[in-house]
Amino acid sequence: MEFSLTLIPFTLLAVFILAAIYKSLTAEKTMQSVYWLIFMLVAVGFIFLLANSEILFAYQLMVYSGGIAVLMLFAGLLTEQDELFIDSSIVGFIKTSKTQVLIFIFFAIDVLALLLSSINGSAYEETVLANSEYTYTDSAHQIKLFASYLWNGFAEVIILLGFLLLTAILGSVKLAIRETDLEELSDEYLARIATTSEDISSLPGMEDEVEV
Amino acid sequence: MAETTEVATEYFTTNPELIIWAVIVIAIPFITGVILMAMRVFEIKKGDDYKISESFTGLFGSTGLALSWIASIILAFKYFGEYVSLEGHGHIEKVVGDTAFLPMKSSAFKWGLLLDPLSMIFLVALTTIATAIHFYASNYMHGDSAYTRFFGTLNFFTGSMLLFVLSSNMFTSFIAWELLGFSSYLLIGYFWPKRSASHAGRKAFMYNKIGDVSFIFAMGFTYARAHTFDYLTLQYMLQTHELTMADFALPGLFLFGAAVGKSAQVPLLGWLPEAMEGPTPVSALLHSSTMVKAGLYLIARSFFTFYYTEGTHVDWTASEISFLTNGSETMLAFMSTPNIIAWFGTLTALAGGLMALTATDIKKVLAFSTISQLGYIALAIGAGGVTAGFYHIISHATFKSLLFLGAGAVIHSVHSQEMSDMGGLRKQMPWTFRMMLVGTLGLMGVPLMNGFWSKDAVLLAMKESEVVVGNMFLYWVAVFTAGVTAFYSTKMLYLTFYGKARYDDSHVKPGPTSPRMKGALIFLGSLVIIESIWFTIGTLKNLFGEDHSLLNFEYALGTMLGVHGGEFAFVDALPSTTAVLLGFGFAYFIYAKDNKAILNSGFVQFFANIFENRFYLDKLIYYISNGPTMVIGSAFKTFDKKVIDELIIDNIVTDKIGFGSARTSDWMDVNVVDGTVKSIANSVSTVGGRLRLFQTGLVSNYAKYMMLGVVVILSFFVLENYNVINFLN
Amino acid sequence: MTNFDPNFPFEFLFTPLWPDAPKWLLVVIGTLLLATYSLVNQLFAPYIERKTMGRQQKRRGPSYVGPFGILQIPADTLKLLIKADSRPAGADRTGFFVSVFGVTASAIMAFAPMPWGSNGLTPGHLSIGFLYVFAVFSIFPPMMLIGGWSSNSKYSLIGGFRSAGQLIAYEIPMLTSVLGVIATVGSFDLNVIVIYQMEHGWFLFRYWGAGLLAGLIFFLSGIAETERVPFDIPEDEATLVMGPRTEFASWRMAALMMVEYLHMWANALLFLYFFMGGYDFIFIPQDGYIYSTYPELGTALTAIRMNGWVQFLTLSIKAYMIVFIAAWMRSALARFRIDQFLVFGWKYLLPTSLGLLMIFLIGVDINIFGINWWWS
Amino acid sequence: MIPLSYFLGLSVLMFSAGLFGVLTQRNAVRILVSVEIMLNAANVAMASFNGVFGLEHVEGWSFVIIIIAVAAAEAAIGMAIFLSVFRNHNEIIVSDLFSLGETEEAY
Repeated sequence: MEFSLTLIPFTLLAVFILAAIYKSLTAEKTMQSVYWLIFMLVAVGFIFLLANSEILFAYQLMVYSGGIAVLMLFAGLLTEQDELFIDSSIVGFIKTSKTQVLIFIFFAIDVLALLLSSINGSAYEETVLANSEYTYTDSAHQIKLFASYLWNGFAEVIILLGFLLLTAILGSVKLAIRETDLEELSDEYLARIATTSEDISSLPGMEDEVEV
Repeated sequence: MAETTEVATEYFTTNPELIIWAVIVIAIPFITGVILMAMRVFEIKKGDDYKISESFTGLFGSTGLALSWIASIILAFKYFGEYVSLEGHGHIEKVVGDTAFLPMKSSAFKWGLLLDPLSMIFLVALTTIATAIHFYASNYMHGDSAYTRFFGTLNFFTGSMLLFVLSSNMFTSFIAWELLGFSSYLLIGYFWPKRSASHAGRKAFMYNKIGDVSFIFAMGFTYARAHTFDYLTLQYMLQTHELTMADFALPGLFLFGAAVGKSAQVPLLGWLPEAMEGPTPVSALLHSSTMVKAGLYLIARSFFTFYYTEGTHVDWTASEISFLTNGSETMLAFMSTPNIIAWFGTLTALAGGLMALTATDIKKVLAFSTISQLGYIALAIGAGGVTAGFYHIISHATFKSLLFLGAGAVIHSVHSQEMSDMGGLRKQMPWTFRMMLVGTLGLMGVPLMNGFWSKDAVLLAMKESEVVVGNMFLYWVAVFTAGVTAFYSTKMLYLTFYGKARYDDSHVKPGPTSPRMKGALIFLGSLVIIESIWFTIGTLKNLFGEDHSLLNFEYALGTMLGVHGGEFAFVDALPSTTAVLLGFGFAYFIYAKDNKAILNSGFVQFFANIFENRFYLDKLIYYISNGPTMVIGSAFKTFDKKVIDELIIDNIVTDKIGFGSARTSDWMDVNVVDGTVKSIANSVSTVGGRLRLFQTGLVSNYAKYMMLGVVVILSFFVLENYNVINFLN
Repeated sequence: MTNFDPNFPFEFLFTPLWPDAPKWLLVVIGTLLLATYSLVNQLFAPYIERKTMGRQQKRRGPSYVGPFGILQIPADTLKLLIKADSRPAGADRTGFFVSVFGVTASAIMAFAPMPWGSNGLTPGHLSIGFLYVFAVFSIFPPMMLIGGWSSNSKYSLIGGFRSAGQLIAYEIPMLTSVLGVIATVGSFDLNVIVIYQMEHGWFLFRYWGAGLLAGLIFFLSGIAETERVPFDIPEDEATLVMGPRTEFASWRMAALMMVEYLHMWANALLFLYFFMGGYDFIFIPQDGYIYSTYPELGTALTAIRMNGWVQFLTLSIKAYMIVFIAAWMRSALARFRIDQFLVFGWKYLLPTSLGLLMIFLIGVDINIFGINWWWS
Repeated sequence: MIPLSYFLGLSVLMFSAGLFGVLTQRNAVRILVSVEIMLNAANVAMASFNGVFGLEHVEGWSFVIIIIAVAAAEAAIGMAIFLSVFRNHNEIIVSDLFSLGETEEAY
């Protein structure tokens, strides 16, 4: 394997991504977790650029860091609890069982081994050699191909996705604007339970129930 | 006897016009009956204020029957004019019209109407008598609370009988048969608030049901052999030797069983006297031409099934009944269907006559007389004289209806049915007396009356019969019965119309009958007289030369039915005439000369007791039906108690098996069953306790277990990829 | 269409001066030059704005420092840079730093695919140029939200929320209004779009006014994206002090101010590229009446149009005109309320832009006898 | 030229980390974050495959686009659900939401 200059940004991005994931998983606050996720998303977008897929870069930044990330920031902000009530023991790696760690390790090893053993064939080498001359400048042809591919081969999927997104938007708006008065509800519920239990105990034959 | 006519080459023809007329004849009583019943429902719903006037209802019902009568006469004229020729050996064509009962696969089940001389003659007689009875009843039932219901039911009943008479196959016959049973139940139990009336209705219904079951058996056997119910088709199959007489041994027997139920033959005659609980017009209709004649009409209709006219002797050895006879020729002949019918008929005739002797109720006398006469008819048919039987059916229908109507008139004025409450009514009710006299003479069989001629034909048929075993014995029994008939007829007439008046003068004022009832009586009486003259002339003409017109009634009947009876001779009439004179003399001696002391002798009382209890037939039936049941039941009870309970259950089962197995099962229960269950439960509990740790409700834990599975699966792939294991190949 | 080497953007600039220079060095120098130019422009944009507002609102300050008040902006910048930096207590360090960094980086990155001329005067040529700009802009709302949250101030947080909501609400009509243009041209490449307009006329004047309306929507959305008056709801100084920027001081404030003008500048350039022919100095289309009638005039015009320097200057002047209009709006108009603003965005701009997209796709154009008669 | 295995290695590490996050995190929003990490790992793998296997192939991009769209829907619904849950239970820590299991057997 030859050394290539593009390996430098790739390595930097990979390290940054992994660091961001680490920070995201171990952050003290939900918001921190989310903004580290956003940095990771942007970095993944640049990974796409390195992987010769600038259109994915655009989509990644537009949809992921522009849309999803904002949504998750909102979620984090709106559901953030008062720090007094947060059980400090459940933050971070505390309560992580050995099983989980073992699963994680085994999974990583498994997948890596599987991937490496799968791509260790001649087809991979040939493909890499065939594409080694390519320079990252323009993929207009590929994007046109992509557009036709999407609309000819995946039209149903795209329409389905459109409906899915529409449903998701409408459903989430409906869910989000629904107001629930928790205290009133619970009072009513408790009152109902109380009356029901009274009714049951006052029924004939319920008092002298014999334990078998 | 036993001259045969040619077999018709075309066994039936069709004529829609006649069939439509026949449908009209049947439909008018049905429709009027249903309308009247609907009116009754309307009355019940609206209350007494909306009661429909009797004059309208009576007129409506009677007019319906009258229209049917007129239509039937038109139909008969059309039929006889077109299809019946009495010239030479005679030529008869039969008209059939049928349609599918329901749109179903089998073509055997269909509505069918059959017009032949048998049904035509009976139809005319039936409608004539029924119309007279209707007009009579419209006056007789005056003041009844359910006047409308009465006429509705009566019309319905008559319609059912008309359908039965005209039906062309056993299936339609059966429907009409059941309708008859149902409507007769309604009529007999007409005064249902009276306990005895409702009981009588139930009894009649139940006795008839035995006949119905027999009919169903007959139908089943017939269908199994021929796959059809058509009388004519069956006859045709017999003629073409597709079927043999032996095939009809069982169906014939079962058909006669059906007739036994309906026509009150020997074992099942108990219901008929009870049926007197119904209103008198009903009794008149029931006993003269409708209900009880239906069974015998069925026999006459399916006569070919057990007595084909081709030969006098039918080989029964191939039939199902042959195994009963153990190969004996005599037994075989004795067990043959005609023989059975003849014997039962004779027994019925004798028993009915004897029972009538002791009856004190005027209607009961007539009822037993009916049984006796039905026995005569069955006797004749069994002996092979279907002509004679049918002859007697006609004459009996006429005079018996006349007698009943007269008796009804008497009851109507005396308000009692007991003859002990009558007497001396000759002055008060002259026309009734005259008509009753005519009817009684017919019933007695006084020479030159219609009963004389027909009874003589019956006796002659029995005398000359070659299929009946011991026919001479039966002949003399029948002659004796004729004497008995004369005796009770005289007694009834005398006790009613002669002697001192025994009724209560204070509140019973017997007087002349009303014009409408009188009219009906005179109409029927003149019918009897006309018949008598007709039969006399016909028979006498037959003696001196052949006459093939309808005027020679018996011969014409024989021609039309295809079976000719024997020739009348004055010698043959002597025994019966002597018996009649003797019976009359005895009765006159006892009642008119007031020698009733003879009746008090122990000898007479012994028999009188038997007769009064109807030969204990009801009790016999009770014991046959209940007795064996009770005996078997108590035997089972004893067996159950002694053997099963005490011996088997207590000793063997409980002691040996029970306690032994209980101990075993106790051990099994504790050690094996409980142990297994407990160990399963414990293991489930243990496993559940372990698995419970997985059921935390934490999403991440579930994800963890899911991923564990993924890891295991992936590990397989990885190991396989590195050729560590080889499970895919 | 002019051929150019996408791997060597500054050929026309450097080849006459230094024929033997290594390409990579020239690329680096050219990129640095263009970046510097873009950044220096940001100093002029506020100058124009302040002069305009000073004239209109009778303010005198911007006229005193230096000739024509030209030193006012450098003085402000210097003041901001030498001020003491401060971070609120309880602020989230990472967020507080990264939000400013991310915002600035995204704003500068947006200039990469923008062409300054047809002869390869593009820092980083991308076939998805417009999408790239848009993608980079979409980093803005989460960064503002993070900045607002990490300031540990309620004003900042509310401002961040508003900013995010506003940016998302106006991204969609902005994108939709130019989709028609993109569909007509068939490329995301900004250079291709401009050259198409050279040949067929500006989109602002096409499709029976639909282009004008689409341009208006794009312009308004751009103003809203840059959070300027009348759409400066996130930094509603009457209620929120400075919105998400409240707690930022010193060099952070300077960077944010610069980002604001960079943003405005980028939007102005995009508007020009899409609707006003970009670096084209005149709106006469090459397939129009004048070109077919007077071929000599057409040849001369083409020679001027295709000159790199002309294009460069044209684009700059046009951009300043747009900036001037924006400044004019800022001084002339009042602020919207947040609900009015969002309703305006979601209920009016978005459906209208969708309808305009329909018109663009149908392609109704004044094109009789094969000649575009509009303006020529 | 970056070898494919580098991308895949990065993808595996990201995926495993996301998986680990899903397994360990208690906060619903953080679980969603971990899920997004996993999705991005898949996207990286897809995009790298697409880049390696030539100019005439865009299948990888298609999958990435679809994944991104689904992720957007998922995030929107997830946010709405979290808000609803938070309003009803005043709680977003999934380990404290025991509607699915026995309360005392949580750990």
